[in-house]
Amino acid sequence: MSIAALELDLDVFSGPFDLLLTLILREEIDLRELALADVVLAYLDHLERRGELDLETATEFIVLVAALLELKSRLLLSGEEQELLEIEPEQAAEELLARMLDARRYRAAAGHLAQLFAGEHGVRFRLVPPPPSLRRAIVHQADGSAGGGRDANQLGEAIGRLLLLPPTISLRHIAMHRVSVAERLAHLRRLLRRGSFSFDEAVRDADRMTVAVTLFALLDLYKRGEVDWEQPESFGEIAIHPSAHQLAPTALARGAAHAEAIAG
Amino acid sequence: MSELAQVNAEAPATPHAAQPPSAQHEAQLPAAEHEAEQEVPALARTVEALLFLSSEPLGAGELAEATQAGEGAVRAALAVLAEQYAPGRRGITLRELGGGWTLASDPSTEDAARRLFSRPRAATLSPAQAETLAIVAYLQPVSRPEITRIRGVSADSAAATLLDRGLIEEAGHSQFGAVLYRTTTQFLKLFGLRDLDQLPDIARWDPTPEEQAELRERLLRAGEARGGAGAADS
Amino acid sequence: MSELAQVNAEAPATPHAAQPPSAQHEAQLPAAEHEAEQEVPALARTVEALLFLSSEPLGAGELAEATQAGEGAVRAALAVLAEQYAPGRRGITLRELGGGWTLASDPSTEDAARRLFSRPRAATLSPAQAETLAIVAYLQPVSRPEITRIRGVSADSAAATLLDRGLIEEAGHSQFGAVLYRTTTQFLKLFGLRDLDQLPDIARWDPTPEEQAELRERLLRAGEARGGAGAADS
Repeated sequence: MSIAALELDLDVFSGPFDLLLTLILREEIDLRELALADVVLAYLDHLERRGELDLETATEFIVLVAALLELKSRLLLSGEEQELLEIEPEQAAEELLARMLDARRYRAAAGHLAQLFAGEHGVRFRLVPPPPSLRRAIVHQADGSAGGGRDANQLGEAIGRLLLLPPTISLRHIAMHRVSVAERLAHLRRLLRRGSFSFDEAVRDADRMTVAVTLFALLDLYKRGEVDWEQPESFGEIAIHPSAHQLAPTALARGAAHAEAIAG
Repeated sequence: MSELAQVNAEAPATPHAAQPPSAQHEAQLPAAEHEAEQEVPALARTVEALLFLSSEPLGAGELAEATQAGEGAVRAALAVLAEQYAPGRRGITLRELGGGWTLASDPSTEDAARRLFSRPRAATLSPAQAETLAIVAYLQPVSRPEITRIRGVSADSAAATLLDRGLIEEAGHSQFGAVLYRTTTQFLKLFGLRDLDQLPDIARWDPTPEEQAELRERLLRAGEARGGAGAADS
Repeated sequence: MSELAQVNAEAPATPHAAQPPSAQHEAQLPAAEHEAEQEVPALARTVEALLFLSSEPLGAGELAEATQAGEGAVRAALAVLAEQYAPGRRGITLRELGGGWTLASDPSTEDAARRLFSRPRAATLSPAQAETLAIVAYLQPVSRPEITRIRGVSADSAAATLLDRGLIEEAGHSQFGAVLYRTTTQFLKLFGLRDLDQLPDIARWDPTPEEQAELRERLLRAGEARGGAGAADS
């Protein structure tokens, strides 16, 4: 499956991933409103369901999400970087309050409109074009002064607009490192042969793209049952061990001691 | 008037059946001699509304079904309306046409109607209307689903307005049953074109002139690439 | 006149069926006491015909131009018609809507109309559609991202439906290229509005100062809680 067809069901959008990108580019979806984490979670769910990792789509996905993340951070920080970073809880609350009040107003106005609409129930209008005799008259008189020449160039312009292909997402602002998943897989396996290690060790001095691809390689190894990994706390160290049941199917206990035992 | 007389004859129970209806004659009488008709009976009111809304003549059977009244009662209601809408009394007349009844404007008002409809209404086209008209002009005949695919959003309302203004018209059906549109003579006149060959060459506005494919194909491809907001909506 | 009464009895139970058929009552009055309305003045007849023919509301100016009469005379003719088409008198009513006058069916005839045309007058309005419509009505021209920002959730599908139903239309592009929307005459027609000024001031729905204070308090507490959690994370 191409990553383009990944079905998303998010707060601000539901539909395929490629449509989401298009809408963001056309500014019909505000990137600032989009929780990118939800997009990533949707992709992980999708991986879970499929039960296998297609490395090509995975790479494509990482690149696109990274691009979106960077775009979004630029949007959020543009112009007022300092202020945004130092926003006080009071300010944030005021801003939120203004938004909530706006939403409430229009929800109430919507109620009013719904009432008006219901009040007009049963009122129908005649939607019948004028009889042909009168329409012929229109044509007849149209070439006179009454017609008013319209500019046919208007039509050419419209076609020009419609021929316009949307820009493809520009990734030029991202340094494109060619990091292959195969290479990172080999790297991880090399480390595994020596026993447990931390993710930080595995990606020491690497750039962000390499870190991301290494994480994918790690996911792949996990799927294949070659590694176990754990992260005791959020943003903490990720400890990676050779898969326990590869060595000893009954050895379920994991942890540093166990890992050391194996390493020893 | 002979049809109307027949209506009455077929509905003997109405008070009008006894008097020969001759609105023409009555119009010459002082108002005091008319039956008081300001309050139209409920069934006649309903029949009046149905005739007003329908673009096609309605038969007594159809009217009876819709109003859930007897056909005799419907004919009586029609007789009441025939009297009220007798020629020369109002701007609208009730006519029997093609086995049914229909409301039509009185011929005496035709000059004013012609002036009304020949007025260039809303001098400018909305962007949606201009796009829809351009697609029809360059690709005709073209179906509504195709227009929607190219524009990425529904063109129904724009197409209806263009139809209303006599700039496009229906041109049969596609093999899949969708209505096809083409431009009208009115369109050519309004845009000062002798014929369709005089439509401006789009090369001037073509953003990717190097593309070789046929215009229709390119428009459809671009429309779909733009993402068919329609896809998200459906 | 008893036959007429019977006609009424056969009609479906519209709200008007309850009233005694007044034709009977009126017949007892000397006809001279009625306003003499059978003879509609020529100008009113013509205006009536134009209103009948046009699917869009017509303004006094347009009517004056088409009838080649003065605007004052047209307004007088409209007053005559307004009397004749006063609600409840006929199956058709004269309404001032969407910046002009238009004829519409009387709501009491809706059941029969639905049976005849076998479709409801208009689909219902979902809450999302109503909210989107309210935002467009008050803020027009307004872009889809703005609508989304205010609603907090996507308005794409609601906006597409409203476009489809002709309640909103495109109104050019914002400086960032997003399509702008505005409401249509169709919106005014379907919501019984003469013009947009008839919408109540949006400030009418502002929460009371107490409610605002309470909201602010709640937000502040939530903000502090989040701020604390963030500090712990970093």
